[in-house]
Amino acid sequence: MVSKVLVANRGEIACRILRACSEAGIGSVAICAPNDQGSLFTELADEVVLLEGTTIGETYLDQEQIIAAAHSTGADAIHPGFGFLSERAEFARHVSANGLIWIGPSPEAIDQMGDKMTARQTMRAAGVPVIPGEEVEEVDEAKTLEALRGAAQRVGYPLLLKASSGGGGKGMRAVHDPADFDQAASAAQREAIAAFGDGRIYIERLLTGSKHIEIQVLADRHGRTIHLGERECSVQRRHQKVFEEAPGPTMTPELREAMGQAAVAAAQAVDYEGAGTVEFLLAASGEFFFLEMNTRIQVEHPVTELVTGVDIVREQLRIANGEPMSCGDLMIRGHAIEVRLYAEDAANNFLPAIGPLAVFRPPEGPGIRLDTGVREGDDITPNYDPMLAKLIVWAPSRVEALQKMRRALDEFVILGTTTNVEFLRDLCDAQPVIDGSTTTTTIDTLWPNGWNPPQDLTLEDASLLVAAGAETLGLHRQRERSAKEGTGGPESPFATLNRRYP
Amino acid sequence: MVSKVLVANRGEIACRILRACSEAGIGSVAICAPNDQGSLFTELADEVVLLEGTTIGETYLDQEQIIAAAHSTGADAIHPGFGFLSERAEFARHVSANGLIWIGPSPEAIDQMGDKMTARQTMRAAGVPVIPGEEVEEVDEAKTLEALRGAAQRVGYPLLLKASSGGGGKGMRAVHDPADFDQAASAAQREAIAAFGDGRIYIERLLTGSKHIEIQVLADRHGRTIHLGERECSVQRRHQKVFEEAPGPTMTPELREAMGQAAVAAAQAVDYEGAGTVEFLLAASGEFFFLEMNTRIQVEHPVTELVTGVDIVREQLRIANGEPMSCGDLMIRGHAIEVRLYAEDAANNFLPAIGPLAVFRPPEGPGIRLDTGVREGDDITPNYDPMLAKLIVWAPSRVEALQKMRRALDEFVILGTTTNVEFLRDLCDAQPVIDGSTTTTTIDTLWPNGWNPPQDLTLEDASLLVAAGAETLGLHRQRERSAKEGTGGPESPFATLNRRYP
Amino acid sequence: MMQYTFASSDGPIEVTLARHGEALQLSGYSLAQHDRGRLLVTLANGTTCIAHATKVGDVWWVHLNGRTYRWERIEPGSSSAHDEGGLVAPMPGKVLEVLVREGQSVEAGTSLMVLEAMKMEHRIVASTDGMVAHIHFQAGEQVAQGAVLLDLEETE
Amino acid sequence: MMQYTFASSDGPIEVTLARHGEALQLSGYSLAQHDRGRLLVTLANGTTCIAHATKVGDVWWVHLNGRTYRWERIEPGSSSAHDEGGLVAPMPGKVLEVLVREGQSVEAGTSLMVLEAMKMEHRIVASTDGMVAHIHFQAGEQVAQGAVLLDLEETE
Repeated sequence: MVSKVLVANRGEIACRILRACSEAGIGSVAICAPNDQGSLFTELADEVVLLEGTTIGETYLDQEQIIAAAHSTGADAIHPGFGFLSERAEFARHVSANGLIWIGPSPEAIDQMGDKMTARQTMRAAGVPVIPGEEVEEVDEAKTLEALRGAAQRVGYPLLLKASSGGGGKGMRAVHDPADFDQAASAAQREAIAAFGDGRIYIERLLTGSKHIEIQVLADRHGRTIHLGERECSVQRRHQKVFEEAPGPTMTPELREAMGQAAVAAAQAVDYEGAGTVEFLLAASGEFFFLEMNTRIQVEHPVTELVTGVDIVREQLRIANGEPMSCGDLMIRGHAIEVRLYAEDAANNFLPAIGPLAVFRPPEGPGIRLDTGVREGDDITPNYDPMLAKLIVWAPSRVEALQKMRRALDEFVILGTTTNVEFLRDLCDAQPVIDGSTTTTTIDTLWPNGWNPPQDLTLEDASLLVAAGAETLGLHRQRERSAKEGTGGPESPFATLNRRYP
Repeated sequence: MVSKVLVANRGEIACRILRACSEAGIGSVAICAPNDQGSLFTELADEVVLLEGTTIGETYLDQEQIIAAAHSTGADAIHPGFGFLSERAEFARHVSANGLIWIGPSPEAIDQMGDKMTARQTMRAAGVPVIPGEEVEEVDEAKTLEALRGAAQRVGYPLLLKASSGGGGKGMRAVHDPADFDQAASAAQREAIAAFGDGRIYIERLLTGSKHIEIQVLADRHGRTIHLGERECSVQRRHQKVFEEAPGPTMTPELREAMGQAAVAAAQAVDYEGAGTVEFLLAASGEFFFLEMNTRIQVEHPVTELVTGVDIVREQLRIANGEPMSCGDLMIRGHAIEVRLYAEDAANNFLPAIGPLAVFRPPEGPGIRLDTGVREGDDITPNYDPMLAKLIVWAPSRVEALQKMRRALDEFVILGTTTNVEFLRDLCDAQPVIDGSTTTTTIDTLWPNGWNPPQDLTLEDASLLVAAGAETLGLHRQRERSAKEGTGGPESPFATLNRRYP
Repeated sequence: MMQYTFASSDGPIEVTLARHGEALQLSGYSLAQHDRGRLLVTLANGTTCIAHATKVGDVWWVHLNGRTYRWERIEPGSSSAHDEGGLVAPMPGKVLEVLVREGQSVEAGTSLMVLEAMKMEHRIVASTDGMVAHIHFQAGEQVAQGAVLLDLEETE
Repeated sequence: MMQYTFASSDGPIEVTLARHGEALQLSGYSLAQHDRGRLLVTLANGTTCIAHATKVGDVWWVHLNGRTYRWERIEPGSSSAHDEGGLVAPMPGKVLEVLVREGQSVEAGTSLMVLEAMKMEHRIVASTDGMVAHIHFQAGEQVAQGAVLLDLEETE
């Protein structure tokens, strides 16, 4: 019986889960690294446990500390969110062994899907088509590069190097020219070891011009495994999604049914439980290939929630509690688009950015949903992933959803930290986005030399006037003083108290 | 062809319409009384016209000024919102006579429905059941009271006095005892004259224990008149709705069909065009009676939008432009609840309140929509209606919607002006609200001696500690200074500039 | 030790805060500064919540666990801000009707005056049993917010 | 008349504001204070928009019509804040690999160094044709944000 959930995550997804617990009348516990004190998500939990340590490994990845926190607060379930420990089968085992409920699939399912090479083999066996490619099982480090070279030759160019434990674009490299292979393979291995502690790499043929289509699945313990339709997430930079939508703009009911059935078969092949996503590449030919299965809640789950009317996180809580899922037959209505707000410099190869969120004013109005982990006054540090928030819109039609997204992005004011908000806004005007013909290479094709903000000399001149005028009017002196006061300025006899929470 | 819309309204509904124009790529003009300068809605318009005058009659009700504003800005259509001039047939005529498009039904339809006595007669003729009662056509002022007394005797007690030009509970009085009749009739007449310039009163039998159910209709110029299902708005105080939901918690598909058909018939009887609402009383017996038709967008339209997926304001724009409406067949999904946030003292007979919105922090998270006309820092004055905003939630089920509303209201922080937010929160825990058995007398039955906030001595003591602690810490000195600076404090050489907009 | 007096319907309340290290304390509750003008309250049972507080005039507005409290601070040495027995206009408006006469005895709950404000009629009601000592406004007169409309002498 | 200098990629820009009644003006544009730290801009064609502005360090961040601009103010008398030709670390991180040696001539776009930050690898790329004059960090070293990683002498 789930009565108190510890959320082993941070940022926007922790906020999402903690609010769902609160609405379900379930107690909640947040865990918080010292450098995350005062973050938004800590305020949404009934209780907060301050972890010890400075690195991610010492805090959000420290299984012992997290399980101890669950015990000390009386939590009886753990929700891992995404990233961090969400796809570590050993952690799921550890949680269960400690008498706690793991909100997610079985450790066996995580293992079978989490290791991307095993997953490819499992899917082949279940009759789900996989991308042509080759797994490299070589364990001797010295011989790995050689084995990879051989596999590359058999798969052919262009190809994609992928970390077997990978995700989020980390440890992934596209190689178009055999001459670049060695450098790319080494970089991918290094990144994979740094990010996942596992340098195993496999090779897939690079299917250029394909769409990234994924199917959301849900499975409960009462024998029901369903799919909630697709999301199209083709628009990616650095192999990371930035623009996601549901339904897919070129999807047909027949193809949805076929891909949905393949996804359900994939989930059933590993006795899946809870929420998961089966990712496919949809080639221009209409063929689709299994890419991988994410055995957790996904960043882009809101677009599915908005078009299907299913609260996926709430269903996760129900399923973990042994209840049947509450949603009925699939009913897709309208169109939803999500963009990911990153602290990054889109004009400089999407380099992550840091700084204060001196001004952070999200857009408002009907049909707009903001899943944010930050708010005005926060500092963006290099300690964590640069994704700050997700802006999601729903409208009756795709055209109207794009219109709403344009307005929302125009009204989103973020000052003090460079973000990709203008890049996202320009995306909404790009022809492949307008006509729904996006593929995984759309961004590279649209901006082969990198994106730059469009020049508008009238606005640029006006912005200079604003800067000079704001200096004249002393706006900076006003803001500095009020910022100081907001955090317990010099007048307070308890100036250090704002560091005392939780 | 609608290319630029003047919104002849203010507050949250002006915000709603102006955003819809912006998304539709249509230009927009706001009009603004001098005491409304700097209001949120003025910032959402492409252009703002400052009206002259101080009273509502001299500004938002001044037809000449408004039409001149449309001409001077090149607006080609006028959206009246609700209240103000929205149900004045003469204004609709005036707009059309000036070559402008009126976003609403024909003046004839407004006339036929706007005069409640005529509407009852029209509906009777169209075969739509009306509440037993009597219209009083007496024009001689001296004889009116006598005529009303006679009608009251024939209708029987308890009865309801209603202004023929009424709306929003103004000019309405329930009379249970013949001894109170004269005083109630005089008050209703006075209020009706003050509010509508028309003191004509009619009498209806008071159907206690009934539900207020209304049907949203849409009609375009291509011969299509449809309904979007019902809203239940039984929970009322001072004859004004405070809590609205869709679908009705006790509605059946058969009854929805019957009431929907009656509403469509009512609309067709007056050749209706655009968005409108047909209000019914649903008696405990299952019989329903026509109450009145609102020939405009309604305050509570968002709950219908959330469960049907139709953007009603956007459809209004389409219909006015001569396009067919874009929505398909009725498809109701999940449950939506709206509460109206009033600046009023619920513990003191819902007396309107004024003051500064020193702190105004709305709740956040998925499934929450806030339609607000105000934001932190605004002053609530007695110049306008005390409705500040509408908080609307959607969830897959009614139980979940109520859970979400509870969390949302708990997190809504408003300091500096008394609001009904705690009253609304308590409503969510009231048994008739939980089990969906609300009627128009629910509030009176729940709190016969008026509502008072529940006492919690622990929290009350803690709040005293907070007040004393905040005084010690000097929080008020911090806020005062930053408030001063936010509006161009003494350091600014242009201290008066903040009055220069628009 | 810091001492404050707040007004309440049951008369003035004295609050004495103790400073304990960096926290402020009051009978088992503890308070610390959070951020953005908010305070962290620890209840006697150990649970914590975040309070919002702001001062408007003399009144502290406090939001805590979904409830809003208002505490008017009475500065040391000042007399109580309210005229006892005075019935004040809750907002600017116009007197529509006076329902009592001077010298009349009324019971708690009796309607004394009808005021029009924000386009609606409001009844001014006797808060206690008493005698109408003085009527300050007649029908048709405009009243400002806070204006004393009638004086009501409480019956012993 | 008020005069300010801002840095731009094309060199310093001088901005001279005129005060006209209550408004500030610059070549046909006009500016007035709005509220909440915002400004009302009137463009040369008469349309208006609301700008948000805030200063972080020496940099004014300005949001206008969906676009964000950054203008670094150069105080009178101060030298330019940037070391010309210095390639700086965009954030704290670790040097993974140095791809060039001192004295090497490189073309614009050449990868010079690989940096790991925020769990991802970033390439430091030559902004112009030039010669690597000095390398300040070696593989494995931690670098702070803004640290100059390499000096690149621009080729004439």
